[in-house]
Amino acid sequence: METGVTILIGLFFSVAVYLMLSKQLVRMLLGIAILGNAVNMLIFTNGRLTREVPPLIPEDLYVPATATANPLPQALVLTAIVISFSFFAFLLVLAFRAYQELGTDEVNEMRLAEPENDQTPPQGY
Amino acid sequence: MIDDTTLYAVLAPFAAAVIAPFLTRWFKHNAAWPLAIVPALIFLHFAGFVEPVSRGESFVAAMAWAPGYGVNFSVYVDGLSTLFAMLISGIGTFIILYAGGYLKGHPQQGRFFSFLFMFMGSMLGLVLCNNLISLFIFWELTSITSFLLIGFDHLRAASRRAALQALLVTGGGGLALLAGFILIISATGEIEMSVLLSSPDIIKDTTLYLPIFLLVLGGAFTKSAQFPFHFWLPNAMEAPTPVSAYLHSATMVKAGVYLLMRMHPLLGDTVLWTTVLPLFGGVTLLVGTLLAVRQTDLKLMLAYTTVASLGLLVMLTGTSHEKALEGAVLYLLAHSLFKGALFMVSGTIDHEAGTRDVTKLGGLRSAMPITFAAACLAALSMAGLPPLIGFVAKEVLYYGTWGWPGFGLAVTATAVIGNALMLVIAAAVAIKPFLGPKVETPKHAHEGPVLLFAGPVFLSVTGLGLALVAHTTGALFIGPTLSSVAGRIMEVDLHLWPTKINAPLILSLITIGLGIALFTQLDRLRSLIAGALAAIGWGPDKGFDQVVAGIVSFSGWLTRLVQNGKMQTYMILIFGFTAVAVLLPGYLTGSYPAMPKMPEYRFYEWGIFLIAVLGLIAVLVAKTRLTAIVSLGIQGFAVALIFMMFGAPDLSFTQFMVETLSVVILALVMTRLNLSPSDHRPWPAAVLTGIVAIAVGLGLTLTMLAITQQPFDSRLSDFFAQFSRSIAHGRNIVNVIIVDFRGFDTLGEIAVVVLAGLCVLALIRVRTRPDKTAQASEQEAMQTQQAEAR
Amino acid sequence: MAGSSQSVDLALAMNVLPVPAGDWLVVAPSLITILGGSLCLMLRKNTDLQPKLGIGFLALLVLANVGLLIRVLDTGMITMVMGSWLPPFGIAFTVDTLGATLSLIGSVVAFCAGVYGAATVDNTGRRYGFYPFLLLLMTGVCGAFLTGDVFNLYVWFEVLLISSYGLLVLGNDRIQLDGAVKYGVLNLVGTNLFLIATGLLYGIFGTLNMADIAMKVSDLENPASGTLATVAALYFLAFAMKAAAFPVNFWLPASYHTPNVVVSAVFAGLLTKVGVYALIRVLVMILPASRGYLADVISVVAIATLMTGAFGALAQSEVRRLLGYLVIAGIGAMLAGVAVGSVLAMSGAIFYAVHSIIVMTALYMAAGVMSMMGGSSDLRRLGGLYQQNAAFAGVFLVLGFAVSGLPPFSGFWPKVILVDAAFQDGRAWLGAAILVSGFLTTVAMGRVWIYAFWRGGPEGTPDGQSVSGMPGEPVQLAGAAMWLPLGILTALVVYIGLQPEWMLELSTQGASGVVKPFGYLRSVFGGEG
Amino acid sequence: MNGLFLINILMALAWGAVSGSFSELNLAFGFILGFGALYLIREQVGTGAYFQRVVKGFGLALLFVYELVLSAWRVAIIVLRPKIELQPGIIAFPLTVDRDFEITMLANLITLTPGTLSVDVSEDRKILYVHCIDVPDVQATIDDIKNGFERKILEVFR
Amino acid sequence: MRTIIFRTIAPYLAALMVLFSIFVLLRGHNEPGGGFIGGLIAASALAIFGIACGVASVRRAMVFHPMGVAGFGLFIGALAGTLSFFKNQAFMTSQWLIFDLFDVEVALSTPLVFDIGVYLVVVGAIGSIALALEERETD
Amino acid sequence: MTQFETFAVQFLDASVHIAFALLTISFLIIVYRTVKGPSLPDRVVALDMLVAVGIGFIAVIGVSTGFYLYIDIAITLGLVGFLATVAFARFVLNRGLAGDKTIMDEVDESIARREAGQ
Amino acid sequence: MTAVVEIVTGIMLIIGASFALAASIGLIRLKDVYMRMHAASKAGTLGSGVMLLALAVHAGDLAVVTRAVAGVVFFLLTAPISAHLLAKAAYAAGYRPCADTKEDALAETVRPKG
Ligand code: NA
Ligand code: NA
Repeated sequence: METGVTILIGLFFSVAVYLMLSKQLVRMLLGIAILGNAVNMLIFTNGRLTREVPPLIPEDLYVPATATANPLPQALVLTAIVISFSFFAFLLVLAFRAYQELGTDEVNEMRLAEPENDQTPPQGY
Repeated sequence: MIDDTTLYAVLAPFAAAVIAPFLTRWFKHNAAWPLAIVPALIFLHFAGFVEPVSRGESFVAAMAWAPGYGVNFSVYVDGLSTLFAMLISGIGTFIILYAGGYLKGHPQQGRFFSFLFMFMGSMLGLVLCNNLISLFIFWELTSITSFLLIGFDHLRAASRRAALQALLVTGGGGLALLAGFILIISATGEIEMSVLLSSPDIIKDTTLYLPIFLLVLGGAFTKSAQFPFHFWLPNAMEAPTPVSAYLHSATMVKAGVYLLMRMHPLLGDTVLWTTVLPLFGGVTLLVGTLLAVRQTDLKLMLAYTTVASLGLLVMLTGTSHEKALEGAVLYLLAHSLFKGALFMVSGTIDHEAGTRDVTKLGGLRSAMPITFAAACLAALSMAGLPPLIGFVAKEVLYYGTWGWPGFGLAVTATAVIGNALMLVIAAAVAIKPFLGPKVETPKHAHEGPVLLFAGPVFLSVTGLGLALVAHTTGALFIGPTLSSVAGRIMEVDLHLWPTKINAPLILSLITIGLGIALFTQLDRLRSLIAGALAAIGWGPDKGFDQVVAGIVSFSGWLTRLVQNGKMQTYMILIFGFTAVAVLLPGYLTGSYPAMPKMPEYRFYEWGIFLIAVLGLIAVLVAKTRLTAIVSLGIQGFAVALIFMMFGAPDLSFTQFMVETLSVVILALVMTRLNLSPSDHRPWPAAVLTGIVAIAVGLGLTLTMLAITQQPFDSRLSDFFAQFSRSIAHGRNIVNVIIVDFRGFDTLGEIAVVVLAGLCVLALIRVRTRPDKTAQASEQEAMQTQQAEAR
Repeated sequence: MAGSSQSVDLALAMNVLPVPAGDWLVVAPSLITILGGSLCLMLRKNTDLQPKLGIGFLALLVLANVGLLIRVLDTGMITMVMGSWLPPFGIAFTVDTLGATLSLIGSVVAFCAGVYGAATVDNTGRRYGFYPFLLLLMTGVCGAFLTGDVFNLYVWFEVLLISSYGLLVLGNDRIQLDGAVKYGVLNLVGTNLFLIATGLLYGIFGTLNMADIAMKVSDLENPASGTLATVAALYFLAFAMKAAAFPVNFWLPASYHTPNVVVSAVFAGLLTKVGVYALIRVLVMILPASRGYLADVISVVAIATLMTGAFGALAQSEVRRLLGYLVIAGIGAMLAGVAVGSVLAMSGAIFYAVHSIIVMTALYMAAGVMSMMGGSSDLRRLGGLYQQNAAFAGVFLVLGFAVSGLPPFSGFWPKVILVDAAFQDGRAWLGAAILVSGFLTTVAMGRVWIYAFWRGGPEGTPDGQSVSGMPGEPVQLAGAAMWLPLGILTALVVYIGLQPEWMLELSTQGASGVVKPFGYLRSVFGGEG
Repeated sequence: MNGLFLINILMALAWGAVSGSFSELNLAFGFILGFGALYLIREQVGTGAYFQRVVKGFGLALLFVYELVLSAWRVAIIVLRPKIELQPGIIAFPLTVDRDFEITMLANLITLTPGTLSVDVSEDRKILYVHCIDVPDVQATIDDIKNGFERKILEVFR
Repeated sequence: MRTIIFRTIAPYLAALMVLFSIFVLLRGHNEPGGGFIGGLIAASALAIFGIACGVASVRRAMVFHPMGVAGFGLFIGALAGTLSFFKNQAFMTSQWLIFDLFDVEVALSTPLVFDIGVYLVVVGAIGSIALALEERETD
Repeated sequence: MTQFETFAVQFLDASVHIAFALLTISFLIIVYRTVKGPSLPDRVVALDMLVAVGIGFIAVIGVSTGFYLYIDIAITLGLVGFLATVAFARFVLNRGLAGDKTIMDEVDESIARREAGQ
Repeated sequence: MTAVVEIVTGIMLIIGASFALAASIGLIRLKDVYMRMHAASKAGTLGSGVMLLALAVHAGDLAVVTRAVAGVVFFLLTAPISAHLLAKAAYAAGYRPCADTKEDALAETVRPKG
């Protein structure tokens, strides 16, 4: 059951990483978004997969009637989704502002904090 | 006999350091008088030990400091430490007075006093501490305080350089010493010097003797300015003369010698010891004297002879030969007295005549008779002429070197040449400025105030007095000290006048003859050496600058190499390491998963996977923003459907929402931020990054396969399923986990959401260029609110 | 309808014993900061109230942590499982000496930053959430130090990360945005690696409680095997990034010098240390076998970090960037402790962490004062500070010697302990590296001192003359708000240096707590531990 | 009238809250109760018209659905034809209705009816621009709409 | 986007979505849904409202600044967990008040309050982001 | 179980599969359109369609599994799908009015095609 | 009874899916974006609506039915809006309909940029 999803997750990771290795901030962000999904699916799959049956307790019972999908990873992923979404939103706006102020979305060209022609340290006493 | 007062005696100078500035503010330079009482009392305190110590007793007092790491503040009072303590406090007394006169009216005289006192306390601690770690702490404190004192005249680059140089050389040596001590501690399990000394072979027996020996030597040689670390000492003459007199002749530079003498029973008397020490000591002696001859500045001449004397001391200590050691102890005492005096004299001359250049000085004897007298006595002692302690010392040390079965001859020869040159310098320093015709000096010279000549007079007279009562000196000071150096009780029988014609006497006569001969040729000798040095053109001092400059520019190069400011490099490295982290351990432990069997999915599930893949590819090849955004949405939807497929309605619910909102926010943001049609990746970069990306994906897939092929422990989830409704009153187990079972995660998570919102607000609103519309509309909203309020 | 009608034995699922009120000190730090932070956020328009509120809550936080540490010291480790669910089912906060100590020191630093910020953060900064960010940053920091649940640890990491983003971009200068981009992306990668590792760990053991995992690991016949080794490697990488260890330290020098100096101060003090803490907690306590498996790697990384840090510092002419590299060097020293892994080594690492938290924060604050007095933070343009204000110069000198590990200041003791531990473990090179790095640091700080303080004025000032401020004309600082925190921290540096015993006890206790976690397990599971 | 509608919903919610069950049934019940409550105070609120409008509105809705089905069917037929022969066009439809609400209603209905799709309303609200997927005769289409939806809307809202 | 058609209908859609979001929030404990999802739906409603009728009107409608709402949500979320202190239980131990009203069982509980806190946080924060971006758009 | 009932069951099962098939095909077609474009509005329309099909998918899954709770997800998807379309429309409008490069290129292309009589 | 429900459900599903497919095909085959909108906004909406109702029918639970109806109503409300917004935006941005479009009343009111 897990095998196929696992391979798919691997693909997600590869694509995410490849995008994040781009010079362009925008592509990095796309990569980050995909990375988030990949990680979420990884956690989800590590809790093992059960087809279809959601972890809900029927009206008339106190415990699930049948074996349900593993609820814990779902809760964890839920948390992770919301967190990664928040970060994604922040980074997106950050990228936009950086682009506005620095006039480039090429990360290698963002050299204010570490200037290209960095002064050599002073000598003498 | 001993109690905590000894401990407080060590700490007293620090207290004095605190009050010194205030006293100086009130009494100006006369604060020297009350302040001098402190070292005087300390001197008296240790004087009280002389008699019992001379009976071979030794004392230990301790108070817990960091018992958790076996560190105590403990003192070990025996002959050696008593002698040093008395030198430090005794000479210290007169240095304080001298400083009072020398820096009269200086705006920061108070600060100077407290630095001096801090040093005094550190030095006392150094020579008295019984605990290796606390000994080291005081050792480093002397380096720190001397850093402050050398740099006292901080506006001059030369002072700054000298100070930093001293700090780095002695501090660097200090680190070696620390390593050595730690090795001793971990090798022997002992941390108290007295305990170690009680079983002298404890270190020699360990395999770590060699590293320990070398590291301790590193500490001692740098501190005591042994060649090739000698250069910092003459430069330290940038400091005000009281400092030179105190630190760089009488006390601090002797710390290394003290250490060697202290550890002689533990490390000494081995082939290594008796080869290395005499060698370095001898070289230092010759280099020091020769360089001294070349100088014309009084202080520098004295400084180089100090280097030489330290060399002599190390050489003698290196022989491990009783008589030579006795000579070393005697010479140590003598040197502290005459060198201290001479430094103060040179300072006085400088202070009164306005120059220290020997060639510009002459005929001051009438102007400064008392100083002249003191100078003469000190110089005679330095020259090793009777009836002064210097003479006694020379006799004994010749006796020792001559009788040493080791490289006796070589050492003796070195000593003779060295002493002869010492005589030359002594003459040049003490005779030249005072005798002969009067030379016009920048300032009109006359006798300085009592504060200035008290010190020299007392020290030189002491040098005479100790010689006259040579026997007592031997019994009270030299004997006990020698005992602690040799590591067993030694009787010493000193007399001023040689009883019979023997080798030492002859050697002394040779020394004197040679000395006089050289003095007549002084100028030629000077130009000769100068020429030689010019021919060499390089010295450790220049080397120091080159090393510092080298380190700095190397670090610049290195840093620009590893921190090249290119984000992409950073990312490639990080994911490269990620790939290693996920692939390598599995490989090394041979725990790759078994070949999985073909999973059984329904066709529409395959369809969903296919959509996900297509979405990914679409993002990868997207040429325009919107294509990218929409494709991103597609893979997100596919993920949501996968969640649904495997029974996670809440997840797919949230995923749908989040994906759409991400897409919306992207659309809102990307209106300005453009996506360049292709990410310009030259093919090598594309290949490299591609490999990294695939490696990461592959590694994680393998790891997950290996994990998911193992049985799963679902005890948590079972628990949640069991109690979700019966106790937590919720049928949606996931939601119950979120708000109850693991509600705390959620609390943190909503904090993240809030913060993200605030971050974005700050990002958009706080503008270098204020954003009209935003402010406007918010004001509008606020105004309407106020309106509603009314 | 809701299941209230069915009766179950609560004792099967929950801790039914009454919880002593004192145990609530365990959550007090998180609660105080969250409530305080949200309150400040609600009132963020009232810029005058912000500092009062913020500092007030930070003071409360310090008190709470003091109480917590005291309680831990006299009743032993405390565990509170949120929602009263039995461990390992609920989220457990398990407080040992290590956690409590770091939490306390961290909150002290944060308090100082709060006070310092009152002077240096303008109204815009307050309006856009300096104090909420600071308080919630502490939520993350304290939560990370106190939690006993791996996933919960991840959550706190995210909390402190996002608040650090906020603090970083608060000024919105161009350089800050540049720094924030790198800091942001690289750190996000770091936390994602952390999350991946946690997901895999969950996949292996099906549990998230640290004590539970530790037990299951110790039950394995081959505890360093395959997937677990991978997980450990991922954790190491993730936390090494958080801690800014070479060669994944890039984000730190790229960003730490860009924000408001008080922010840099907090970052330098806290963020990297949380990474080190996590490394200790996870690798040393939970996955000891894997730590041994990685020990050589870790010590190589430690040596490299010590060196890059020290050399990097030497390469800088901008004081704040220089300090950034010193932070890295310090991390190297702590990693050395992790590499050795003995009780002595861990105590050294913990002690060093405390020292580094205090001294780096203080140094950044001092750097702020320097640039205020000298009008620049570039060694070329600085000078004459010693004449301007001798007292401040003294403070800086003390901090400089402390960070170089010279006695008698706080940095000396952990250095000695770490070197000792390294030698005892037969890792002479590690010990040597610590000493050499300390020496290079001395060089770097010495240079700062002679340029900025002793030299009469900026580069090119004629020898023997002074440009700015004649002797005896001290320049006043911006009042107590800047002096007080600097004073407190410097006093701590000196006090710890002169009275190290209590810190030694704390760090030794903390160290044995993680190296031999029986007490920890017992605290979580009661007798069976 | 929007106000009334929202109030009605709010009452429904209030009911749901007190009755502790938000099952649709319960909410609908709450809505009806709210409706009755509003009816009682109709003088004070003064919108007697609201109620029969609601009734007529339902009629409109039915028509709406019917038209939707029809148009969907047409589209399906069109796109499934082997060869697509169409004369699309954007026509200007002169509006009689002038209230925002009515214009909106009309525009939406037009969009959901066969072959037409509202593109834009002119600034002066006199003209509605409609895209037709197949418009051999412009005027015919216009009349079609005029006699169809526009009149229905006028009936409902006037 | 200044178009009559959209502007006229958007408020109703927004109202409907808010209604639905509250519904999703309140049933979350028993069916899929809960604070996040509800909050996200409400936030989308705000976004639509903002796009159609302008941000200023949304701010007027909300009265409080979205971030203030979010802060309040966080505040009550944390506060909900402290109730158990007075019953000598651990932090976040759920407290239930279940009573009958017109023989309908009403269950008030701290988890519910907490979930409402979550809802407010998400509405406030995400809404604030959307509105802020929306405003920037118009420059 | 009567023959009619068994037939009904099989019929439903079959129609579920047919529906899945049809939807999957539509999905692929939409993805194709999304990637191919050629213009931004085309892609947005595609996304709108994608949401509709997604809703259908959910409905079918709901039927096939008998978990009706999926209906809420479907509704929500409808809500946010609308939001997305609105946002994109807005994107197209603003960018178009702002004379954005990529959009202008597409516009010129569309004009060119119109003049070329395609 | 259930049997009838199942058959009805099946039929509705197929109808809905077919409408969706038709709309998708329209997306490919129709010439310009404006015509494609016709397909999406009509067939698409109806398709998803019908399938949603199918689910409701199959559930046979009033709660589900009401929700489904609510959902469908919402789609019916939103579909024309999104179509309108998109068409307006596209035209205002300057996208021109295909050449077959003889009549273009908007041409003179909106001038293409570029
Ligand atoms: Na996501
Ligand atoms: Na959660």
